[in-house]
Amino acid sequence: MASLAATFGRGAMTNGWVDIKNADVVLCMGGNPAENHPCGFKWAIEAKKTRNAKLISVDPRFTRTSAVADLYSPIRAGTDIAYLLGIIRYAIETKRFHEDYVKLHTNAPYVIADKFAFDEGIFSGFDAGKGEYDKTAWAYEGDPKSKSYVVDETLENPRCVFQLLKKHVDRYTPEMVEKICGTPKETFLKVAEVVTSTGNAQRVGTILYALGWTQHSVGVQMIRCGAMLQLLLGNVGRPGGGVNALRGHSNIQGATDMAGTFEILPGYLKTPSAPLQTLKDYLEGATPTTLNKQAWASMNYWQNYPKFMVSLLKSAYGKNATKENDFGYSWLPKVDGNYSWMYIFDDMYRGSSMRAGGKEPGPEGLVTFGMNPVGIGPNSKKMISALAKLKWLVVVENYEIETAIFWKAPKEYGGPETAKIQTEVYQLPASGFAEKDGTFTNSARWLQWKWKALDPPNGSKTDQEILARIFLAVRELYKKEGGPGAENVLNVAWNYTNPAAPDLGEVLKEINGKAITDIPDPKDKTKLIRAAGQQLENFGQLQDDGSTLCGNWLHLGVYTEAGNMAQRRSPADPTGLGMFHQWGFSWPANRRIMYNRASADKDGNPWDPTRVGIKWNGEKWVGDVPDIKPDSKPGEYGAFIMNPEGVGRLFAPALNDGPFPEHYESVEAPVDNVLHPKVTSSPVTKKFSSDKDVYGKKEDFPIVCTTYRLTEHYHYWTQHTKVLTQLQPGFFVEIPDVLAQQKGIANGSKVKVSSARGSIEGVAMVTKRLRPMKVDGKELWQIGFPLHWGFAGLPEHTGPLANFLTPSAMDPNTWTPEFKTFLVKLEKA
Amino acid sequence: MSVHSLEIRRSSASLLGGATGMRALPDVAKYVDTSTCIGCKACEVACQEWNDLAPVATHQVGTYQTLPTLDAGFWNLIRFDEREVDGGLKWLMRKDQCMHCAEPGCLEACPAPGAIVQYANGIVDVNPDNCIGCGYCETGCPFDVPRFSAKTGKMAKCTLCVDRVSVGLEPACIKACPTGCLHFGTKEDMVALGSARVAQLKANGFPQAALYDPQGVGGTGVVTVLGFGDHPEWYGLAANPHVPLGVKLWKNILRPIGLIAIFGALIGTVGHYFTYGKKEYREEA
Amino acid sequence: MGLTRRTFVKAGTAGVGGAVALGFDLKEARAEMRAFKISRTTETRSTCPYCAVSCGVIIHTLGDKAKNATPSVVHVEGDPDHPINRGTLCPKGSTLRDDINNPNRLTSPKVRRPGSDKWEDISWDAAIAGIAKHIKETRDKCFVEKNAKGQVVNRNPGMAMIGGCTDTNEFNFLQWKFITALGVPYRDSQARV
Amino acid sequence: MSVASLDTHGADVAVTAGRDREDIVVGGEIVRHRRSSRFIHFAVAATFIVCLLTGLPIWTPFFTWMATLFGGLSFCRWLHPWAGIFFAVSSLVMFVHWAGQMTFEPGEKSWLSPKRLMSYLEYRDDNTDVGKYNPGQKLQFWCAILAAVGLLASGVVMWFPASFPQIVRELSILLHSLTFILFVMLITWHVYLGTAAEPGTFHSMTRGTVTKAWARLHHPKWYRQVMGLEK
Repeated sequence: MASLAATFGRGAMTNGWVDIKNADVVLCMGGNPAENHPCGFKWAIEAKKTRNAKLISVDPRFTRTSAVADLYSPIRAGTDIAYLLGIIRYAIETKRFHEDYVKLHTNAPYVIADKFAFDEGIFSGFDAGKGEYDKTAWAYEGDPKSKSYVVDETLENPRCVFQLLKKHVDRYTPEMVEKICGTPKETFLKVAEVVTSTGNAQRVGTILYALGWTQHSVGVQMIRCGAMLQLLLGNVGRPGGGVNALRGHSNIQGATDMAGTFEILPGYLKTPSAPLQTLKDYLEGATPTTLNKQAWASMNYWQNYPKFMVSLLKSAYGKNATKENDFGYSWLPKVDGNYSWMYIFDDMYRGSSMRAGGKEPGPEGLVTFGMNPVGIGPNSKKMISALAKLKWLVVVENYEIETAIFWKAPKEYGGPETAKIQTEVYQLPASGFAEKDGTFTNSARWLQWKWKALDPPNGSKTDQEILARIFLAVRELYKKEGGPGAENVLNVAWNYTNPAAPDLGEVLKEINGKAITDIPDPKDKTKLIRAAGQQLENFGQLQDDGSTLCGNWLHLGVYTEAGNMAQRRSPADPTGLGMFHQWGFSWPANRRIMYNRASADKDGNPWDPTRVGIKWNGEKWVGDVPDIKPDSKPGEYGAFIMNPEGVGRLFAPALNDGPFPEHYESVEAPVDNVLHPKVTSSPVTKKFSSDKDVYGKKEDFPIVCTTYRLTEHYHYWTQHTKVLTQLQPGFFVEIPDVLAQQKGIANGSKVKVSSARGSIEGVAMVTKRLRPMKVDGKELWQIGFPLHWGFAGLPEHTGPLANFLTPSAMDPNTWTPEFKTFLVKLEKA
Repeated sequence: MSVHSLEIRRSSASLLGGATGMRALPDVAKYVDTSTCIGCKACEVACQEWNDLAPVATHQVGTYQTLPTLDAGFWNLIRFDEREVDGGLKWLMRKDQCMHCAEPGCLEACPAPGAIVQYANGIVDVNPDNCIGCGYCETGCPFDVPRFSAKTGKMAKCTLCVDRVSVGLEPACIKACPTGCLHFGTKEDMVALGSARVAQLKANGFPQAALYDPQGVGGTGVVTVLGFGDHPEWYGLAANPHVPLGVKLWKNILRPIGLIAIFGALIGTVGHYFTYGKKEYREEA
Repeated sequence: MGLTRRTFVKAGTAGVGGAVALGFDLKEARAEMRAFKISRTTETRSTCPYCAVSCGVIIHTLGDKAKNATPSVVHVEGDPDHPINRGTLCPKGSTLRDDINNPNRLTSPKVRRPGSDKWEDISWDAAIAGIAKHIKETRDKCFVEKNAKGQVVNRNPGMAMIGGCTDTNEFNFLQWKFITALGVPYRDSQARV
Repeated sequence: MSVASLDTHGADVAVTAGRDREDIVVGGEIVRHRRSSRFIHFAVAATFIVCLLTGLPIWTPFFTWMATLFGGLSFCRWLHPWAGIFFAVSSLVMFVHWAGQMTFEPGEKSWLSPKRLMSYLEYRDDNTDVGKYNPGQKLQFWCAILAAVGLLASGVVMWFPASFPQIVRELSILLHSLTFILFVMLITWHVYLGTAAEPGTFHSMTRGTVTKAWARLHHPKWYRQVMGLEK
């Protein structure tokens, strides 16, 4: 999501599931939605049936999506950037892009300062010692007097983004794409032609992607390519367009919105880092300033950051948060460096980490709620060895999972002997979705309340009760015994009617926020915007003086005085475009298509009158909830209100691995980089150096391997459900038929797949759906296997953990592991 | 006596009977569009769930297909077929289940009165009360659908969710189908839907697309859109299915002739006795 | 007659005599049909817990929520009104009943003591107390009030917390308060992996 | 008849042994079927009748009413194949038991011509040289054995249709029917001739003996052999 945020301003699926039906072209790349999101995929089929839309599947494997696609293009795993930059080049070369849109809604006309350069696979600002870029080398050219951007509307300035992009992608000719990706040139050109057929006002195309893009060492830049392509084609903000990240868990979006990762607080506010010692420092650093004084000013919505933050602190610390004590800012834990997934387990395995130049302990205790790190994390061997170093582990789950029984993992996983593992493990029985109420946020940002159907089974408890009871018990200990930083524990507000099992409706009210004191209307002091105690209704009512409380500003509007909006269930859709404004609540502000201002031209008229996102009726914007000030005239603000410059970014100076994407090979590279052999993999990608972190070379492991989910299973959850294990009765490895023939492997026989980290065995599924690849003139093979097996499921469903073979390598922006491309060798077992 | 919405149009092994025609019902049908099927198997398990069928034993043999063929506990199976056509790869998937023929071979073959019935809306159903598990329907079916259940000693197959349909709901498989490649309605509507889809496919790279509604069995209650209509066998469908000749011969020729012959033999003995009487020893004169 | 019975049509009058002569039993033939099993279940609207499409599901529970009835889930089906799934469900969603009623569900807290090779049952109170003690001990031991540069950081690197993507927003918010209170810096979820 | 009244040589042995030997004279009668023969015959007959009565209601709804005899069609369906197995086993034993006596002798084939058969049925034939079994009876035997084989083979297929290809299933249904029809016609006449048409015959299958007069009438050559009048 980092790439979408860097490009558009927010990191989430831009459009909605039903909206896919409005597309003329649906590009499925980096995802296999038919397999993983069948019920959402129906809207792609709907577009096919009702609008004759073209469905394109670009995938290393011929998948279930490919089976119903109009066009299938093979691609070598991990080379999507070359492919997409090839399409961008094709669009520019053939002028098949939406020029009016590009000039109006993107930073294509913006001039970049001359510090930016690119040479031999390295952007300017690279610090080889640290392995990092100095991003200030990629800044916009600023007019020092007016403090504004330098813009060339003709797109002809050689330093403008458009010309730089043109130059950057010039190397990605169809021949080069074939050389890198192994895709036959004719197939690539057919795909490019259909995709760019939407580069105009009349037609719209969408991109559906998922973890097939995310989980690479260059995953963020892959998604960036998709986002850039969509900007170039003018498809962002329009019904039927967008870059649609299809998320894999029922509430992965909600958990992220609610600070599911270390680097953010609820509502994508930044986790304070150690140098930001006061709230003032923090807010200054976090609130972007507007540089733009052009006709197209930006709303720069993030300028409201202090309101969001102070209201959050009021929610966190309640009465204890006062203006005098910076609203409790100092109690918030501050970070030094990286505490994400790979570091959790690396520091756990090492027992310590270096932070701000000092050695600090690593985790000796782990609490996991509904998550199975042994299955999920790459390099299972390291995972298990890391867990074995813990003093204590708490697993809250509905089923017994691999993590809970890591201490009796099969020998081949390389953990210490059971008797030597000193970890105390608690396994607490939790409750399923049907046994509790509350909201999930779907991929399209819809918050929907679900009602409880029955009580948890005897002996188990709801997760919120388990969490609350642990919290209260710890708090009680601090009350009684005190301890370092005891006030941080005691000051957190936990004012629920039933603190031991908070009512989720009450929590949702807190998330939405309310007025603590009366809030007078600044325009008319005799009136109140909100009276004390009233639920807030919109962002505009938030204050930065501590008079409002809000658990997550993004969700503002979900629980107002009118009630719980997430419970709304009206199937009415007057737009006919599948927006359903009266169904649940969609953040932000019940907006169904983000950046919808871009669906209209400079005068506020929709690019396509049959697919109106919003339009200007002379007084205000109508249609979807406008993603702009509702009464701001066309021309007043830019369409991308979260970006300070107000436009979508073709050139994004925000990411850690370059303002433009560039093709790099995976960390375990099957070939040298054709473009710049000296810089094969991304220069800023992260690897680890413990004894368990081993990486394979192409000479020893010549086959490219990828991992994926199956539609019959859900992660490591359904391995306990017999009716589903019946549908996919055993772990298998998909092998191209020609390769199988060469190796004498028969369909249904046993094979062994090994990476530098270990080997696993499975049943060979010999198929034509994987084909031989010609990469840079050489033959290259790809195989793959699904990830739903493990050692904790039903006896008939036990099998190897797919992640036994995956490497500890990751993207430098999101620190997401590279599950999708690694090297193996294949043998008969 | 209960009054139900569904009369019986035909009943197996019944000399008499049939719908009164008092209430006219349109035929219903399932629509299966193989060109938009993703083989997700939602229909497979939706069927099992609705009908409370226990999971069956399966084995990984190197295919996505759950089972080689239908099973007494698995009435709905997606068949997968990988095939190269004109240099391009096709992964064909088709939902296999009872076709609910207008002229059902199973019903023809069934010797148990009322064990297989065809309701007034065209649904062909096995009535376990009357089924004797003889397996004749297995031979009678041109689509190899009915299966003998060792657990019940009866035959089992798709009921077209007659319990749902009779209260106004679509079958479970249809409802589940994520992509909408399955649809349910009157046969007339499904044929219209299918024809429109076939026309669309023909205009979009599938010149051989066709609607599979074989007339050899009087049409089926499952209307299937095939991208490669000239090759139904690629989808595991018979090119020209009909009630098996053997069953027809048995039922329509051999059985009546046999009855006449047996009674003829009986009558013959009586005639013989009347004519010639006993052959017995008489005292020699 | 039960609602589930279905009446065969009476034989036409013609030929009845002949049939009687042959010994046919002309009592009404009936077909016993399966009951429509969800005609009086209680319906609860929910959301599928698997992927992020958020299919609406209707959970059918036995009983009418009367005081004396314990509900159990007999069927789960797609919510036909839900704009996204419109009643459809994938194979996982279609089998949610078997997730809810799964015999492998955990139903009692367990602990595995250091070095042990087996689980022991433990009461909820003992489990919560044990966990709280661990958390406190670890936090007290590992708490970093100031980093090496002397900046106030108030963090507890001795502990990590993961998960939440399969649970509600409200749970996740409570979880954020939890880690904020305890100063846990090591925090991640499925959003990353 | 009392034992005391027996006077013929060996008769006491035959009687005390339950008429265990054939082709001997016991008083005024001749033992035609020893006990095992009768036992086997009726084993075949009984299993056949069970098959018949359980099969007919399955075969055609015309006979559905018959199922009541066995408690319903489902039970018929269950019983029929097992009865069939017993029928087939009995027939096998019968084959072993009688095959030796049932070989056609030279010249017997002409007996089977329609003309001679008709004259046989019209009680006009010259049966001077008919031995213990006339060629019609021998034919009956072989037909019964053939029928048993045919019914068994097709029956097994019909019992386990899932294990056989479609064409075999269809052929089996036809073969089972056809064999049954022909066989049941044959059996109808067999029973008729053995009871109503030829008094005394049935007694040979129950008590084992026939009168000398019966023997002389129906099987003169055998009579002469038994009486020692001809070698």
